[in-house]
Amino acid sequence: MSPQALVCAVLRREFRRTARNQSEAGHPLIFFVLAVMLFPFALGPDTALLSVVAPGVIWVAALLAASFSVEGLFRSDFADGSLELMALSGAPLALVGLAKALAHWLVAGVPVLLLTLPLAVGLGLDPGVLAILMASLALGSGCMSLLGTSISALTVGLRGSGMLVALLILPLYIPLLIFGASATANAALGLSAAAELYFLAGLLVLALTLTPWATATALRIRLS
Amino acid sequence: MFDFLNKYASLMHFYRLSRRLSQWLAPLTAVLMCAGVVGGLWFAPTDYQQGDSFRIIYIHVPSAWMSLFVYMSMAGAAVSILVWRVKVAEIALRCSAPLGASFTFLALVTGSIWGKPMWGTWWVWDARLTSELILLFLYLGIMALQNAIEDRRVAARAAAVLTLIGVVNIPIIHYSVEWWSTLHQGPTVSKFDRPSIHLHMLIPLLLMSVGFTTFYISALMVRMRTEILRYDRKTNWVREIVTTHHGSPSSV
Amino acid sequence: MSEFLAMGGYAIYVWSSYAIAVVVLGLNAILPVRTERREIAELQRAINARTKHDTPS
Amino acid sequence: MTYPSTRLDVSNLILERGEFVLSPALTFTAQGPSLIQLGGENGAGKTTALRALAGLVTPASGSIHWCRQSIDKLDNYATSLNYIGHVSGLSAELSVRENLEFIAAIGRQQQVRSPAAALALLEAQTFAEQPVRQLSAGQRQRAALARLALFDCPLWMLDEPFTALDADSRKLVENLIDDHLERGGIALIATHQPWGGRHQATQIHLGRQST
Repeated sequence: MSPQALVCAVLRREFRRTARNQSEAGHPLIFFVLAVMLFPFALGPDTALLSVVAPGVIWVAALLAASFSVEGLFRSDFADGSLELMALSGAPLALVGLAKALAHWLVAGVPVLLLTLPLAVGLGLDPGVLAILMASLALGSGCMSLLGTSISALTVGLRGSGMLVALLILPLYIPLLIFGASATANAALGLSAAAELYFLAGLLVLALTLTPWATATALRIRLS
Repeated sequence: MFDFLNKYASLMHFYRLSRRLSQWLAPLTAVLMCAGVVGGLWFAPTDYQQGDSFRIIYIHVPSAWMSLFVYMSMAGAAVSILVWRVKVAEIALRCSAPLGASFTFLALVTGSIWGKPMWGTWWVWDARLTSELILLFLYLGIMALQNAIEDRRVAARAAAVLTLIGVVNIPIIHYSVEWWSTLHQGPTVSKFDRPSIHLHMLIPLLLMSVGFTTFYISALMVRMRTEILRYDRKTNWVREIVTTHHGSPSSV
Repeated sequence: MSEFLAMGGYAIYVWSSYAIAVVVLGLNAILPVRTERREIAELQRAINARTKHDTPS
Repeated sequence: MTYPSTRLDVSNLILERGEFVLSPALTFTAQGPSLIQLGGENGAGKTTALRALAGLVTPASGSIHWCRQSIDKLDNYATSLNYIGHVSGLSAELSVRENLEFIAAIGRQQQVRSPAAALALLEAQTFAEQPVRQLSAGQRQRAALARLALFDCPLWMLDEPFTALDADSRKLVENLIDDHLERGGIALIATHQPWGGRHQATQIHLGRQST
């Protein structure tokens, strides 16, 4: 049973389940668009101001959407016993955690990236800055999914874990927000955003190596 | 080695040890604190730049230092929970979190009070203060997670994992906040570089730092004893302690 | 003595910091001792209750 | 095909859940073909005991050895174990076949039948395409038990396998267990319903005793 086959099996299962109840997968995306759309009503419609604020607004909305969508990742697996089954299947639980994070990124991370395009245009962001924003969000959303999977594994099965996950995860998302927003701010001033993007890539690699262990340990703790 | 650790980390032995420890630790804390405050307020010369407002350093710096020291000792406890399942470490982790949060809060408040005379505003987004603020949220997160799980042993292990995730993130948060504050405010010398420290200024600072540490340990001991009594309340060693106790309070 | 209290004009800041420190550290010293005492009292009550109702098995 | 010599040794196992210590110290040995029935009223810790034997829960004290090796040092213990909890382990949205295909793909145990053949053995192939959400409790239980026919594991641990099963499904499962025992396997069943199979079951009664 090669690791790739295991990851594909988990991914196939996640896609089937998302396809079968699309509405639930859609909620974080609608939330993301709505959260960004509130700002023109708050700050007025002139795009001169909005384009300055847009990167920060889109990053904060992406963070919040990720912290809400990651909460339900293991909830149904924990309830119907398939988490127990995966733990006892002999397959490395860290790899299952990694596959779950990848599934979350594909189901919740990538759509947020795609939705950023129309939203950024709506907020008057010029294309040069948009490219950097997309790059930083791509790296950042990867970290969000990985870190979010570990934290949601820690709180799976607890009542009221919706807010708890957001409360635990947002302080840990702050470095991503700092580097993501400043990358786009630099791009808007014409400066190079390479440094911040390298940092985000570094954080992604760190998350890729450490969070699977944390997810596996957290799942074993919740199952005991 | 682990059986030894587990047997002698048994709660009864720890309870007796902590009683003896508190006997002399609490008065030592009082002495150190008084000496530090007296030294800091009376004997330390006035700072030529900041005048007497620098005396807030004797509260701000020790509590800022303690907020990190407590988190690091919690991380140590977290490792021994996950690797050796030491019960005492589980109770230490649970009781340290509120103390760490108090020190962080104290560092935040005294830091912003100290900043007021220098910059005219109560809160300034200085790198160190902002890192303290995020550290406070990490502490609150650990306490929230522990209260959300009923089974104490599972709660301790979950909080241990969260502590280790946090400990990896603390340097990242600190560095990114430094980057962020220099990005937005320009690379001025950080407002919190201590003034050129005069010997008479340094001694009270050391006294206060050691005093804060002994305060943390003795306050932790009291909290842990309560937790141990509640945890082992059905055992006969607890029954014997409680009946012979006649309610005479143990010193801090 | 009064110019000592004035703290070179920074009296409010210095004394408020020390006051907050006394409050925060004080709470962390007193509250745990009180909960320990209450816990011991509770345990005593529980033990007394159990010994009174214990039917000789 | 009979299993190689299998042996499960459990010595003074004490389990802790929250404030309670479960079951007086549990000690037993299961060797070669043997069926053990864990009895005890609800909440006596049957499920916790089974989860400890499966390696999910770390016991407060005591040791569990599989073929004379302690299970926490043994990394292929999972491949010789087929554990079915009282929760089905099947995702509600997926169909029974899709669930079983996922279990086959992820499991490291030795697969002997295709998911369809395993379902046929449990007479569950008629509702194989229905999502698990629409199944009755008895159908869901049979779909969950299909894992027993899918893999070839010497050690079975079943938590309340007969709940919601009608008479002939129950007979079907009992035969499955008896065939497993005839091939030299070990089965631990947590149930308080009487055992009607051919083999003799040794009873272990778990009583909960708070400290």
